[in-house]
Amino acid sequence: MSILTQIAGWPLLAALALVVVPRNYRVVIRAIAVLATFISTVLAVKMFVGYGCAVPDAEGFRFVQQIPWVESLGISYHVGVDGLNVGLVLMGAIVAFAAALCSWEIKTREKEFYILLLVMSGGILGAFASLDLFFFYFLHELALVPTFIMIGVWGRGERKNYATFQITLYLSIGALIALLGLIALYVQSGANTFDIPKLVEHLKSNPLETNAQNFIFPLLLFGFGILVSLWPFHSWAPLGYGVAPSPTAMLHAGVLKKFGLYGLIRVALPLLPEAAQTWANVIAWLCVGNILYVGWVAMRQKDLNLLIGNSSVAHMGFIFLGIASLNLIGITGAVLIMVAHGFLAALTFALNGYIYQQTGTLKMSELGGLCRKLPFIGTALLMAAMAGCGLPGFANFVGEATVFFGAWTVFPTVTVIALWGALVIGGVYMTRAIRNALHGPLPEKWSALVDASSAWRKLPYALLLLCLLVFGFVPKLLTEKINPDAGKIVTVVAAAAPAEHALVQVDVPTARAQSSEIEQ
Amino acid sequence: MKHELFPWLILFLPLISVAVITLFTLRSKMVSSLISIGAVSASFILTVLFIAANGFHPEVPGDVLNWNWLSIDQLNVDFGLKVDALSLMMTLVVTGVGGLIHIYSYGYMHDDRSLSRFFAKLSLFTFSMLGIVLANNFLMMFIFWELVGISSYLLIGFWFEKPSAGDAAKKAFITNRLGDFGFLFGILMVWGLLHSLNFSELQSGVAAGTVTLGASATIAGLLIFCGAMGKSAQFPLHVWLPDAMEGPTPVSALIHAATMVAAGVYMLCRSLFLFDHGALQVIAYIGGFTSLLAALMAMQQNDIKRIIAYSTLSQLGYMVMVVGLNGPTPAMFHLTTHAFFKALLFLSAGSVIMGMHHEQDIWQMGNLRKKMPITFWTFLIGSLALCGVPPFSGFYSKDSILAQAIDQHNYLLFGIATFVAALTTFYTFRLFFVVFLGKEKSKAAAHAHESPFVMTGPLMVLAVFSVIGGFIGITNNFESQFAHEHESLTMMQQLLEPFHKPIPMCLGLGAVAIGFFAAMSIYKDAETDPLPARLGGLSKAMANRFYFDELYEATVIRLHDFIAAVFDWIDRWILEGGCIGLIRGGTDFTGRALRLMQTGNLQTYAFLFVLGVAVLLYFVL
Amino acid sequence: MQVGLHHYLTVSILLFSLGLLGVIMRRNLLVIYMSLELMLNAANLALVSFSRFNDKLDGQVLVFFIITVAAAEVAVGLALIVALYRKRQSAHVEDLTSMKL
Amino acid sequence: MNASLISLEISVIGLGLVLMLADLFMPAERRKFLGYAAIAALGVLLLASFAGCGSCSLTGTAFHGAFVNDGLSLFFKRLFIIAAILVLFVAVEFSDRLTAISEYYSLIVFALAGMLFAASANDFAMLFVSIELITITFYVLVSFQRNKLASLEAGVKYLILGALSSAFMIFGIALIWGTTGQLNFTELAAVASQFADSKIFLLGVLLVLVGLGFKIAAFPFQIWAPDVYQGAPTPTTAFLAIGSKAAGFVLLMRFLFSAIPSITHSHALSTMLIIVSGITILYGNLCALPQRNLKRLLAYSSISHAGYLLLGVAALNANGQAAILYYLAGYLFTVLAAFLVIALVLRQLETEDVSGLAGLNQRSPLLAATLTIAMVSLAGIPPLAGFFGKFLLLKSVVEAAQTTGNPGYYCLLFTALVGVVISLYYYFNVVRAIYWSKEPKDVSPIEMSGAAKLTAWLCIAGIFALGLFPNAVLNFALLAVGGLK
Repeated sequence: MSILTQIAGWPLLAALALVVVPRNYRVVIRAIAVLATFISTVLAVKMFVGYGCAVPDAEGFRFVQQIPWVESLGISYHVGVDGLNVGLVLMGAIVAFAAALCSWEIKTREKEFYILLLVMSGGILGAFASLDLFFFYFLHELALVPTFIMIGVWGRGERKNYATFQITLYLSIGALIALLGLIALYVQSGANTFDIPKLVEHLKSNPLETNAQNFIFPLLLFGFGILVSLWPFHSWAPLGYGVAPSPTAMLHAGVLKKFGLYGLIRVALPLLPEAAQTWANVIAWLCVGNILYVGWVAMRQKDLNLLIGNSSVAHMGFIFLGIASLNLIGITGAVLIMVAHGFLAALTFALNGYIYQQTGTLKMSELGGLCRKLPFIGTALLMAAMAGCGLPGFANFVGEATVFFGAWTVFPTVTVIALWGALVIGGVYMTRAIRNALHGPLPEKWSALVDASSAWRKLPYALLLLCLLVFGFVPKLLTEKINPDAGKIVTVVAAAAPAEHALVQVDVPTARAQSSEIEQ
Repeated sequence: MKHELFPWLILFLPLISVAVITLFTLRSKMVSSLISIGAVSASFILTVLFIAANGFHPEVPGDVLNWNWLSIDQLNVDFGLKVDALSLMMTLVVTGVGGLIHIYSYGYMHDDRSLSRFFAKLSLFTFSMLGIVLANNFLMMFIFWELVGISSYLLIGFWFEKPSAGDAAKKAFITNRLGDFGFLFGILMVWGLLHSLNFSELQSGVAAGTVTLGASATIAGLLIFCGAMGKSAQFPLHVWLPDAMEGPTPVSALIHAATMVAAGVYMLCRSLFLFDHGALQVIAYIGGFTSLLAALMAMQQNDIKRIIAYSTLSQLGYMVMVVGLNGPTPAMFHLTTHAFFKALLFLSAGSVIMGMHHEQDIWQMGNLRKKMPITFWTFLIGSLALCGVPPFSGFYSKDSILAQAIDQHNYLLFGIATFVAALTTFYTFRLFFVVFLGKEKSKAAAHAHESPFVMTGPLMVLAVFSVIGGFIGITNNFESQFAHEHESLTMMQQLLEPFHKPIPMCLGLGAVAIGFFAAMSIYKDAETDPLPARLGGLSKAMANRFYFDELYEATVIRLHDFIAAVFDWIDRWILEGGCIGLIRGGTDFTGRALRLMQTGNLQTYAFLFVLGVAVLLYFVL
Repeated sequence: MQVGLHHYLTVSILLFSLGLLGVIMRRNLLVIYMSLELMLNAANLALVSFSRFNDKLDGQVLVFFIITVAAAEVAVGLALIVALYRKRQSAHVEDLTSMKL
Repeated sequence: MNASLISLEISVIGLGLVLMLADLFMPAERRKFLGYAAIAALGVLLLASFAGCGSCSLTGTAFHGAFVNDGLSLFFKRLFIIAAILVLFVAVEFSDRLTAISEYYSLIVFALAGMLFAASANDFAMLFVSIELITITFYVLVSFQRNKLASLEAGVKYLILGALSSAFMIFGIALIWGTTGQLNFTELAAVASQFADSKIFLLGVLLVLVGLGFKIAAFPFQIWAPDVYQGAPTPTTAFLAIGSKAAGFVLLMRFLFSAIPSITHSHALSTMLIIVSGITILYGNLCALPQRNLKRLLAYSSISHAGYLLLGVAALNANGQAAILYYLAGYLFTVLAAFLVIALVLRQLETEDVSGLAGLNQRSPLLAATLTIAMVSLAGIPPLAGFFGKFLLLKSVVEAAQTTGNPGYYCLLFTALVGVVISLYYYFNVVRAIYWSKEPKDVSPIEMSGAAKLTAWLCIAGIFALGLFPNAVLNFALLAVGGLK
């Protein structure tokens, strides 16, 4: 059994186990959840470290496991990692662990909460590991639904129901559109398989006809885009994260959200290379919306969580920019940010959760001077904010800088705008947040706050910070893994340059023929 | 090359001390401060040893000082150190002056409750500054550039409970970010055109003419200069520096006088080969204008630290100007001497503030000569050096700048520079007379006391260097860096160097004399400032920094906030309220409307049924 | 004149529409039910005439099926309506609106 | 002719008669056991059909091709028998609210017989008779609670509208026969193409479709469903929701794909199917949104599911037909799970309002879990049966869209997606009512008989099995639709 199956399996197993644990055994429930996520974290680290030594299979995937599931449709349980998702799996496992640790803030209906949390973790880890379109989607959906329930039930504030409504609406629509795109892709390819490597191979030899690509790509782009809060479909994100319980926000903003981007890189680019080139401009200009527009919106926020939520939407813009640049540097940078932002978002929402749990509010007008009473949390939040506005030393900077270098050669204008968004606007709202929440005089009513005292409480924050710093100082850990596989995708995309239309046209009839064969 | 690992140690010792302090010794002030001071002094000693062993131009073998940090096809970034005369001299300044300031601040801050935090941040700053100095490529430099920015942010906001401190920190950070935007933009441009970030490669490439920036050279140069604008607080990004005085005085001395603000000048010298004539012209004029502007502003300030801060601004203007006049040597020369005497001035001011129990208004002081003799003398030396009175160090560096202006036949800038020299003397001695001479203007002044040795010690050391800095061969080293063939001067030659070009010297000295006598005539035992009465509106404008902050407040910040408000409105009402609300309401409404079909009346049902059949038939047939 | 298939069909369609009108118009359940029977018989008429003119007997066979089924249906239906009448003391459709929306 | 082909039907009818007779000798308090007896008998038949002994598994035609035994009929017969078994379980739980319970059982069995015939119908006469057999028994089943006005009202509404629809259908049959002279589907298929442009023939086809549309409660013939579902006794509703709907679908598929395939693939008819399915989906989901009455909610949701199933019909390809079969299989367990819970929970309290579920998770975790899983599966969320079924349906439509390039299919797809999103709300409202509603009045635990527990577990198992291990059933379904065009 592949180590990946175990990484995704342990949380799901634990979720099953929790079903039978009586609800008043609080400690046991908590212990099981933490233990399961911890195991998968350890395994993920082991996997990440052993990545170099593991032998890749023919398509360059490692730790592969494949079990046929539905032969008639060509669906099989197929997991494996290459450079693109190895970092994501690691990140996901660590964030899941941190989220489980942070869940002590949940006081009501713990049993249900931990079950949902574990299902979510297992689902998303599986989704990132899986190399079969069906399971890719299936497991993501499995992780998505708990999010709605968690926000709907354990959410905070009076806008809870509205936020739940909106996030459910957006994400379900996005997921379903993406599903449509995936099915269309499957049907069009005529390979009668959901297996991504097989599809890539098949479509290399006989690519889809142009207009089919241009029809399917937007489905994937906007389907996945909605999941990643691509402008202008972003308004669910800040709202949802504003009311979500922090473990949920950590897992969703940190890990689950990356699914759409990963899907674009893993599925849309290599399978629809021609359309990718056609749509790159659109993506590039939409991401301006994320970076500038949402950045400005973030400047207006009065609530710490909303501000962080908006900023995390803005960060998605850089990833989209990297993807749009369609070159090795850009895509590598995009993957780097995906990993880095995972840690960052999880960290910030965890810290917000702590502050909220202490003060009962995140209105910046009511906070202030927290650094004095909460030195550890305050410092961590300050570092997180700095990482958020792209300070070197944290992983985000590496990713963003790489994306800038990659995009500069393709979209100079957009890159400059993105620079402005990253350096100036990001700096403005982050420093404002610090000034209002951490600096300045400490209001009387907060004199009773207590800092995260025990090492146990500090662990999740310290862990996430550590990851940010490690990948910030030694980005090679990731780039060396990402490079070759990102290179493959780039070459596939480059190969389908519009110059080679003729070749594409030739292959159309054969593709048609095969697709009509499976109709019978 | 001997001790080839020393550069790494020099760079990383401060970082290690940061780690150790934050992780382990936050509890004990004593240990933390010792660690931090030890780290920086160790770096200093190592630098000295390294230079002693290898001289100022070591042959760096292979990539012992290179570690590939990031490499994605065309993007190759090394984490590499560049050791040459320029960087080594700068390292000496940073670690040397920095070390003295570390020691000083132990005395100055020692009863602050979070002293450990202070020293951690101070060490972090030292690390970042050394990083800038030693970086061998643009991206590395940018990285440390940012780190310097953040550590100055942290140190300005050290007393973060004071709202003013928090705001000042924020302002400094954002203003610097504006500059960094241009800097990174420029870096991208250079990379896009030359496909390299490494200084040596770029320099050799440009020199050999294999690669060229071509038409966009001026733009790229100016963009890179934006970075310097931010860090070295050149007009129009100068507004943050005076506010930065909210930080503790040693910070002002170290960061906002000696080292960080000089980073811009250093960076310009480092990448001088990229700038074409047009860019240099702009740089020179901006520098000149800044020096004039700042000098004028300084004349009407009443806060002892702010006066020195403005003088820093104007001295930085000098350096930038002379870089623009294609004179890196004078620039670095002045940078070095300035580091000595400006640090000296700030520290002395700090000692005064200490003695005055944290009173900073000069019109509350007076006649401190008796109370704090050592501070008095050191401050005097600093002032003389700043004004450029022979044989103090400032005289030589400033003279070299004036000479460079003459050599370049840029008489306008020369005129400005001379005029600024006069102004400098004027406000410096205004400060001097009001603070140290005359009679006490407040109780505090009467009860002022001299500072402990841990503070006066560094003062004396710095004082010595401010005196002799001009003729101990600093120029030689920089010459060896920038000029291809040069003869190393003996100390005697250096002493007499200015006399080779009498005109700038005489004019300069004349300006100093004028400034001095004007100051004496007005401020010798003056109770209050008589100048506002004479100058009227002008002095008000000076006192209010020519309303630049208000201007920016009204334009840049308002604009951003306005756009933000608009987008927020769109987000809230159009996107959320409009679209979502519409969809939601619409769905719900249709649901309720459709239900009305189910009247419960069988007749209606039958009718609808038949209607359905009819529609179906009509549709198909 | 010669009475042809079309005449029969016209009659049957007329019957059918008549029954339909009854179902839609009349208020009394029993009458509605009778009109339904009318519609069935219209179908029967059509079948019979078809089989007569096509010289095929399956149609008439089918008619027997229909009549039988209709009989069963009537039995159940009347029982139901009677039971309802017992409960409600009325066989008017307006009184059957306890469940709606 | 091989009479043993219909041994299954014969034995089921026999079982019905036996039940009625046994009622005479069975003391009133022990009649419950008749239900278990019936269940056992049906179980045996089911096993027999799997074991392949007797007629059930051998294929062929009887009565001059009026009655056909093939993969399709076999699939549906098993489906119906399983449905009947589970419904009988529910009925047994429900028995204390019904007088003359054993007639109830036997009526269920007779309805089952009708469905079995429907599954094999290959002739208009057979089609008509089997439908009538189902419908007439259902008249009685719906109005079985004679003391309850709602039940009677529902019965009468079903009676009138049902009779109306069968009148339309029989007239349509008459027209078809009149024009083509064929009653048998296979023979009709041979000649149908000649009549493609005969208005009368098309009229006949449409009228037959009206009749079938009524059975599956497709728009615009869905109008009866909510009232009847609400008024009927819960087991009847369950059987109505799955059994009669499935019967309608098997007949529809036979009619469209083996009787008049050439007409079906004509533009007019396929477009009509697309539109009807789209509107049905939207209508069901939209009306369910504000609905609070649980049974009525399920009625609307069953309308929308009829729409989803019609996707597979509209797709006009083998995968679509297979998807219908698969979806029905999943739907069977889901619906029965839901109605089992309703029968047990809403038994004692008079209201059928959603709020009646408050605190169910304390009162009976098993029931709560069962209903939740049912709702989640109806909403089409992995890893449950509903998701895979919807996946197959959507896939088939995408294939149709790609092969025909008919833009209507894309609109249909998006309509379906919108429907799914809307449906999330009312399903999750139910789930929320179970777990997170305000503290309920009574938290007295609900006692469940072992049979009820068994049923619940069976349904859950079925839902999960179809979601996680679709292989076997899917292959069977693909095999079953092999005969259709």
